[in-house]
Amino acid sequence: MKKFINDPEMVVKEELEGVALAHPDLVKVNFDPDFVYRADAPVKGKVGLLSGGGSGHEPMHGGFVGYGMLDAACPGAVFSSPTPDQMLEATKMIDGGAGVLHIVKNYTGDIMNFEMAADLAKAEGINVEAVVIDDDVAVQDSLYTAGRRGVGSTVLAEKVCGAAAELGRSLSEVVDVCIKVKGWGRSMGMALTSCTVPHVGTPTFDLPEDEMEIGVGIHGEPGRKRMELKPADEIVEMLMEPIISDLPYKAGDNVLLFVNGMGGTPPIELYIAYRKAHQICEQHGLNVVRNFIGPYITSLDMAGVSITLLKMDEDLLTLWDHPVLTPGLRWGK
Amino acid sequence: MKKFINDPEMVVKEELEGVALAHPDLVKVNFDPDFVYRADAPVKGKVGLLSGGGSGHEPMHGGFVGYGMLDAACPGAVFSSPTPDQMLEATKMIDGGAGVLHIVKNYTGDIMNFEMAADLAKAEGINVEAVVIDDDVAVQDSLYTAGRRGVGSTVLAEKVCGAAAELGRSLSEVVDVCIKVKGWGRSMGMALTSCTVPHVGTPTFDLPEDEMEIGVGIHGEPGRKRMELKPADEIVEMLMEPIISDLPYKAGDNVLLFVNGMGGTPPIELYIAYRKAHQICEQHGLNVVRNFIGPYITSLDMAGVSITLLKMDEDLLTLWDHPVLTPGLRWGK
Amino acid sequence: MSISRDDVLDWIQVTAGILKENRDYLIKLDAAIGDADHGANMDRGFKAVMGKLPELADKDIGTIFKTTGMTLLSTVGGAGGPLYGTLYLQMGMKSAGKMDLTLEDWIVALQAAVEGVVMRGKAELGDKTMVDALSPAVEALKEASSNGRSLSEALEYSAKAAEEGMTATIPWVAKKGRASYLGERSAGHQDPGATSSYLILQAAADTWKDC
Amino acid sequence: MSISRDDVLDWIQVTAGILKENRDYLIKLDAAIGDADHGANMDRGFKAVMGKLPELADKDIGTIFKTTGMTLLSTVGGAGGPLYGTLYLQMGMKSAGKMDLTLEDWIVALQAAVEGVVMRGKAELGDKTMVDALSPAVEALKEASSNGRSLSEALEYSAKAAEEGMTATIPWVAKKGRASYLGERSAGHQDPGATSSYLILQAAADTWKDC
Ligand SMILES: Nc1ncnc2c1ncn2[C@@H]1O[C@H](COP(=O)(O)OP(=O)(O)O)[C@@H](O)[C@H]1O
Ligand SMILES: Nc1ncnc2c1ncn2[C@@H]1O[C@H](COP(=O)(O)OP(=O)(O)O)[C@@H](O)[C@H]1O
Ligand SMILES: [Mg+2]
Ligand SMILES: [Mg+2]
Ligand SMILES: [Mg+2]
Ligand SMILES: [Mg+2]
Repeated sequence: MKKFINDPEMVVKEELEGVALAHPDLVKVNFDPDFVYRADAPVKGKVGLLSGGGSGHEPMHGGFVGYGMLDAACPGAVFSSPTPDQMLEATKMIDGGAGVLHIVKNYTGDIMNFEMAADLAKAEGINVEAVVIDDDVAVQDSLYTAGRRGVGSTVLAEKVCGAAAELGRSLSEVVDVCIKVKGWGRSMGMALTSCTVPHVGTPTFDLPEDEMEIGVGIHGEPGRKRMELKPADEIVEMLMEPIISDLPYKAGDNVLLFVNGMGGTPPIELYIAYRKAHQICEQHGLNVVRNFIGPYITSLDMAGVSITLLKMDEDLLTLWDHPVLTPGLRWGK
Repeated sequence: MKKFINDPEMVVKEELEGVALAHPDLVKVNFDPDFVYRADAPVKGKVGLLSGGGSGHEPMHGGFVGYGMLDAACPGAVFSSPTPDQMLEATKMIDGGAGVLHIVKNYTGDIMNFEMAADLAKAEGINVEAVVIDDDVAVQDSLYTAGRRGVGSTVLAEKVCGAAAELGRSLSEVVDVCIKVKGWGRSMGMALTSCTVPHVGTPTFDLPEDEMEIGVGIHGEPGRKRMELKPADEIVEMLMEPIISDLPYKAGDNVLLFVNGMGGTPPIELYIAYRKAHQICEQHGLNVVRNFIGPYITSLDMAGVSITLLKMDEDLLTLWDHPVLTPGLRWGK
Repeated sequence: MSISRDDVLDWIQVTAGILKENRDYLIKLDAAIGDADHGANMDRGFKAVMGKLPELADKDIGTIFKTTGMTLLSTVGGAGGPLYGTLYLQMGMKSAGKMDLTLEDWIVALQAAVEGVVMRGKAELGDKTMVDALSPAVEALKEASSNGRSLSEALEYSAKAAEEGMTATIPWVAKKGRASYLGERSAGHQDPGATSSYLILQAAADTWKDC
Repeated sequence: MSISRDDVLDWIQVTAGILKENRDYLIKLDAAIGDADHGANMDRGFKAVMGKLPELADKDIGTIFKTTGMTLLSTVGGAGGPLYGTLYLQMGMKSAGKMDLTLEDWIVALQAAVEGVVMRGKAELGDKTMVDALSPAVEALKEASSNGRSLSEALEYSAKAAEEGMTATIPWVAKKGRASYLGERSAGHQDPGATSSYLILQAAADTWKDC
């Protein structure tokens, strides 16, 4: 395993220490239980936004804590859901009196831990709502499974809900925005290489030099199918086809096109992916009114990309364009 | 070779097409000769800023074209300096009457091509100045070599010179800012893995699973020495030691600490690197007043990091904090 | 013919050792159809529980189990955390104040614990989860008890049933948890959670064989 | 006993073929002490030059060389682009208007070309660059001429000298260009630019052997 780390068991703690040293103006880090929270938390009268999940997906979620986005994020061990005690303490820390929204990715572990945390927080008198993001169209037969995984749309939900909260909207209004993203976002990813989990030390899966994994999750879960490596344009077609055929919208609609790098894929390749994805949107009459290109939900060092489409109405555009000031995303401030 | 590309010969063109599709509000792309330029170029009365170099280092330089940073960037083939005709056309395109600064990285090829372009542009009556950035302390005995390579400080120079130009400073004043960065910036990098140049198809160098390359360049050039893989903290010490012992400043000075990812290294590892680098600054009495963490000068898919320290005075702080709006860097707008 | 407070502490200690030994094995199982963390999570959790043992030296079985559950809940994470947390918390509820457990007590405790896991995870038998090891173990205990078996015999039957339940998961297609995303591709692999459940129950049978 | 306009076009065409054949070899040499692009750059450049040949069919040698130089300048990039661009541009200056070249003409043209390369790159003999192949080639041409050798013999000597110059670079430590960053580690590797220079001059000797 070639990684820029010290002790595999210390990866998350040391990363958090790095975040604390790097961004004291934006965020603070609480240790035991671990969570990252806005330096000015709680913001009185504002709905608090909490997300969390396994580590290894940075900048999601800790990198998105700050003005206009999350109020706190709970990092679990690498690829493992965080625990209820983290979520409870973070929820208490960011409750400004207007309630707290938990943005949860649809994984059994995340859901169970967030549910337990929400129960505990409610018992302490905090108004908690949760929205579960489940946008990964790679998961088929979702009636017979744990449902679709939550992937790319999560970051978009955090951005627009963060803006909505900043604009003073109520908890139920922020929930509505989140549900809109949940309904209008669709994603699919692929891997050229496996990631290597630090405490494991070897790649999670073996992918021969001439093969790729289509429909992979963000934890190195095997995907829909493994196949021969193809040129970028064909891969993008294979990702876009299931997204577009599942879209609850139609030609003429405005969309945000998000091309995400999995951690080991450099920007030059992301723009080659973006090029084709944009062309396919145009062919389907979808207007790309905003885009978002970069490694925003990584899967450690995995090489690969994922694509997310989100329908945008006037309100989502306003919320997307609202200023944001976090370690991992910044504009307008 | 596992890359998200189509034809290896088309990598640069297709990346540029992706940039053109993604950011029409910010930049335009000229093909044959290839360059990326500000959508509103030339900005009348403003000093024009041009940089360029081989492709494969994205977002540098094309991703830094826009308000508050570069006016144009010339991408060469992967890892090959662009050519004088590109630079000449780009220089003409961005000359707003106040002259043009060429920010050049110190490589024989880049220098010769930029020199020829400057001669041609001057012959056409454009006031051109050039500053050569040479901040890589990995290169020793620089009197007996082509001199130090230009690496991390280049991005910092582009940011602050861009702000200076935006604030209406004259060509010679912008040159002064650039020379200050050249004098006050120091960098050093390392690789955990080699990059693979698309048209080559195999890794540029073989690095066994238990070894790393210290002092590597951004083109997969071999470094100062190859050695056994070490824990992150020790690696950071090995990068910081030559930087700090070469620094033209002293305890009590303010610095910007830039931890750069080489393309294949994910954010979680960059923050582990940042943590130690920040601690070492503190041990030396250097105040980290700004930081910059991310894959800003990549070397294709190489896994590794580089560290840059830049002394900051009041003026550089003002220029660093000035708004910037480019595909690869954005704040305040 | 009963399980003492010290036996319970022994069991937890033995479990911690066995999960540590099987850390990489569980990781490998989870890598095949999940995300390669189950072994690391369980090991981390039980390591944390071991750190709590000194303060449990003179406590009742209910407290021991509840502390174990709370600790797992806040250190394991993933799906395993809430599920195993619930398992031990429920055991703790049913053995509150007790200083030893008869076979009947253990049946009541384990049954409630497994029902808690089912409530939390909503998995049914055959979904390819830890429930496929846990539920048969409870049934086997009950049957052994009604057949008049001794505690140690019953524990052996129960571990055996868990093992069979674990092995049975191999050909199945997962319907719950992360493995379910794989669809048909999850068939042919043994469920990691069912495996850790078997290991825990086998540890009980081994540790308590002279009870 | 002279090089015609068509011979010059032949040379350029043969050079393009040889650089294409040696693309991967030059890349390998450049990977060892540089950045693995010299072969790709030269191949791309000469491919572009090939595209210009139709419009050069009836032009004088000066125009052919100048067009070659300009095309290399705008397509090769890196250090090779300005250096080889300069080489051919200078050859073009010295053969402006000519429809054929005698040995003396060729000496004048190549000498000026190599001086141009030295001016641009400021490399000295022994710096481990293309100059180490080019300069000896000019000297060998001059010596052969003053010894009364024929054009084809002189070209052979010149190519031979370039080859020796190229081989001589192997043990040296680079003082110019990207390889110089390596310091002592550049020793033991043949310089890619000296190699492409040798290939170009050997192509001249081969193509013009019956001139
Ligand atoms: N809904 C569920 N009910 C019961 N057990 C489940 C459920 N979902 C998952 N499991 C069990 O959890 C195990 C995986 O645990 P673990 O790897 O710790 O969590 P995660 O899947 O979050 O990484 C599975 O092998 C399975 O036995
Ligand atoms: N200053 C110089 N003068 C003469 N030749 C040089 C000089 N610098 C480099 N070269 C030659 O250029 C070759 C490398 O060319 P190339 O790979 O195309 O450029 P780059 O180094 O920019 O990638 C070297 O092998 C060397 O022969
Ligand atoms: Mg997990
Ligand atoms: Mg080059
Ligand atoms: Mg798991
Ligand atoms: Mg080269």
